[in-house]
Amino acid sequence: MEVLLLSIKEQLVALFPAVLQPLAGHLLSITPVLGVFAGCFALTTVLERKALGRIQNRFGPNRVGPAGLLQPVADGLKMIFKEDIVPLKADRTVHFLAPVLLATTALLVFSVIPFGQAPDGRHLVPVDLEVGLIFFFAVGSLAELAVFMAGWSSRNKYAMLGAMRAIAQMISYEAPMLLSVLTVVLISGSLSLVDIVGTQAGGFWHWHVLTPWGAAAFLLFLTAALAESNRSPFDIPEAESEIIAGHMIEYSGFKYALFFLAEYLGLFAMTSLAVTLFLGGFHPPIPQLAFVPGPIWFFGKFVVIIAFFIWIRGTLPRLRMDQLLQLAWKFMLPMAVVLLIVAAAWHRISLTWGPVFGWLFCSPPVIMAYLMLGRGGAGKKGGPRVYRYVN
Amino acid sequence: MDSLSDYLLLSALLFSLGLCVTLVRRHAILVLIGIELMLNAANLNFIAFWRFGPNPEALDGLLFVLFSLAVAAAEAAVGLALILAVYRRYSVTDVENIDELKG
Amino acid sequence: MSLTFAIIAAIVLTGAIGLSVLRKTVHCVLSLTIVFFGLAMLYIRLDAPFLGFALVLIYVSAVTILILFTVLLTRNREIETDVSPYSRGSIAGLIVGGSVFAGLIWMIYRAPLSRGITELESPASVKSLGERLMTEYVLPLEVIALLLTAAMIGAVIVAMKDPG
Amino acid sequence: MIGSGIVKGMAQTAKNFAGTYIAPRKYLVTVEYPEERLPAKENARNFPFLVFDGDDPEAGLRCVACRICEKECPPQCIYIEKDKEKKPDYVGKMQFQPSVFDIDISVCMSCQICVEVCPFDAIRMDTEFELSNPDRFGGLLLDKRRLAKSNEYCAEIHPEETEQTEARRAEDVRKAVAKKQARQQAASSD
Repeated sequence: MEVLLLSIKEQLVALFPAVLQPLAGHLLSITPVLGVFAGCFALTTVLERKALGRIQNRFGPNRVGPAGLLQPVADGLKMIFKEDIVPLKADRTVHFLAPVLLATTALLVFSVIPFGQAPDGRHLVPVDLEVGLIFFFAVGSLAELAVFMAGWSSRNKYAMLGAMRAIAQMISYEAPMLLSVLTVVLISGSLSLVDIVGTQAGGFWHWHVLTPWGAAAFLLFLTAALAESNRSPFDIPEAESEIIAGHMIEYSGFKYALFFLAEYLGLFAMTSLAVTLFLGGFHPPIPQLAFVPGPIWFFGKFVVIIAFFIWIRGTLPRLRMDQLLQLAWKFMLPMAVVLLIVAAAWHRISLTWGPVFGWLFCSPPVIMAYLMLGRGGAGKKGGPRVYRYVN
Repeated sequence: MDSLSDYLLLSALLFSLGLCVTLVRRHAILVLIGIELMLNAANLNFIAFWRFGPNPEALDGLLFVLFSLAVAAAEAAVGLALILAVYRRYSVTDVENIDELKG
Repeated sequence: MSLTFAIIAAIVLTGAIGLSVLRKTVHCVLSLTIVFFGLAMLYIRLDAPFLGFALVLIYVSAVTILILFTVLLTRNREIETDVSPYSRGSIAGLIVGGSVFAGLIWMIYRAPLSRGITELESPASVKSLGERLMTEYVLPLEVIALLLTAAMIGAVIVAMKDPG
Repeated sequence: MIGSGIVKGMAQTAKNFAGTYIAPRKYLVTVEYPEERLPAKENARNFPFLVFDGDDPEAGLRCVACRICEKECPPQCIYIEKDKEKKPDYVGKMQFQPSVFDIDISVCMSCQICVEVCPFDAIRMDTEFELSNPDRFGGLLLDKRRLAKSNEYCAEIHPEETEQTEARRAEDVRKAVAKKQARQQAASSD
């Protein structure tokens, strides 16, 4: 499949004059990514609503099309035909640029994710950057700027408050996320996602998630990814019952749809990164299954993590702002630092004595850190809230 | 390919613009931004000299920029904290109105 | 001068000029981010992609957001009204800036610059950068780490509401 | 320990999710409204309607145009005009019929006072609620023909109330017949 895709691309590129060939090559790499992830977005919205419905003992959308699968089409049509309202006092330029910047950055980050590998060693990746991981986070962090622009330009107190909450949350969770990713960088010794996937080839026992530090870093990364993409239980920035829709309050029509799209694409990007860093990317779990194309493995793992995210969203209630920041700074950040040290130790131990000793020496510190930090969080402030007048 | 003098020219322009911003604007935060601009002009110079210099395999220019980035981040944090403290005390961010040194 | 360089330089200068003439402080900060994007592109063009992305990561996501937070926390009534955003001695400032620029130009055109460029086999690799950082430059690294810690603690103490 | 509550909650939601597929009757409690609907409760009430006996809504209408309900109606949404001629009612007494009987249900406040005051059990509360109408004025002003609904329908939506009414009416008929017989006997004895 990878060979087929790559040769199709080469054939098509060869049709263009020599001057335009690099441009055509990039366009042909971009188009499938755009198409596939936009399709994923449409499908995820409806499947998420159906799954949430089932979790809450409801049916979920089942009216439009067979089993409600055409619901995103109806939603999209509704969004497009809605009136585009810009508040009178708003800063029109910035108000317009915010969703554009957000959607652009959400799409840009997919350009370093490898989706497959041909037998001759070429990878299915839009751009193979040596510093792919830094690129991912640099571009991903622009979302904060876009959120600020949206909140500030709307001239609305709720929008501003929502934007400030969102930025505080994103900055707080960026630190543990980067640190948990650094463990993988430490072990694989490269910032290129293609290289990182390469170190996990040859069976699931090579995946980073199946090490003491990897499992913990994977969970930390997933938590931070939830917070970065503003999903429940970390959806305070756009809490409907508190500040309506946060920074999106003054947006309607297609601009709102862009925010919505960017939110899901951000989630997909984080999921793709989690698959690439911890779950072996496009590599099959056992080498005998290598005849199944890489993109299928990639999207299989992708779907599993997305389903896990939907499950979380159906289960957990929204955190309070102070609980959220405490979780980030008091639990996740020290945990990530501990994991960094454990990963360094693992690298040393499993190189010299083998992975069995690695497990023996590296899992106790992780469990200890988890227990101690978990208890530290449940102190005076972090514990269950005492209501003075109710009891 | 562009030559070294192009980069130096751009960096000189950026540096003077940063200087102008620092000297001309009234808002304390913009003064700080001007300083950041000058720092970045210097960084651009470092990288340009590294790349066009005789020995690009030695990475000293890049390392200098790396350190300078860290210093700039620290400077921004402290500078903004100072602006905030001054604002809390005098509710002023206009550098022309911060003219009392009495504690 | 190639077309790409001209475009990037135009972006950088647009941002820089915007930041010096725009009235609202938030607009100034947003045009500062344009400058940083342009600079990051220049770094990538100069075969230092790691520094380019690090610049975006540090400046756009950390420093700019910090500045924006400060702008929002300090509402300046004097400046946001009709008073000119430029200080009283702005003519003198412009003269100083202009003369510095003239001096720099003079120096650039007098300096014996090498016009050629040494070809690199590959862009500066992060690995070699890290190795230099951990062997030869380990003392500066430690000092920078100390500086950052001191700056963080200092900033927190200075900006604390009740210094006690 | 941090995280144990999350695991417990996720087990619960997983049970719910799987349950909707394994035992849909127990877990999927939603009634899909336009296709399925719950039966209305006995005491549900919405807007009044006029009861008629037999098959013909014109002939069997119980209303005698006494206009008590029109006077008692708090928002005054009932409008009645008497007919010229009288017809015999269920006990054989000659009574007027309404020639016009209108209820503006956009004004009606569903207080049920008209039902309470009617001495002839001619008006009852309906449970019908799908009354949306493209015509804002005419569509919601119901006339005699649209208000008239059979006694069987009434028995269907308010079984208990109708049973009591029927018993009372049967008693009335019995008394009236007895009275008539007594009068006839008196007349014959005279």
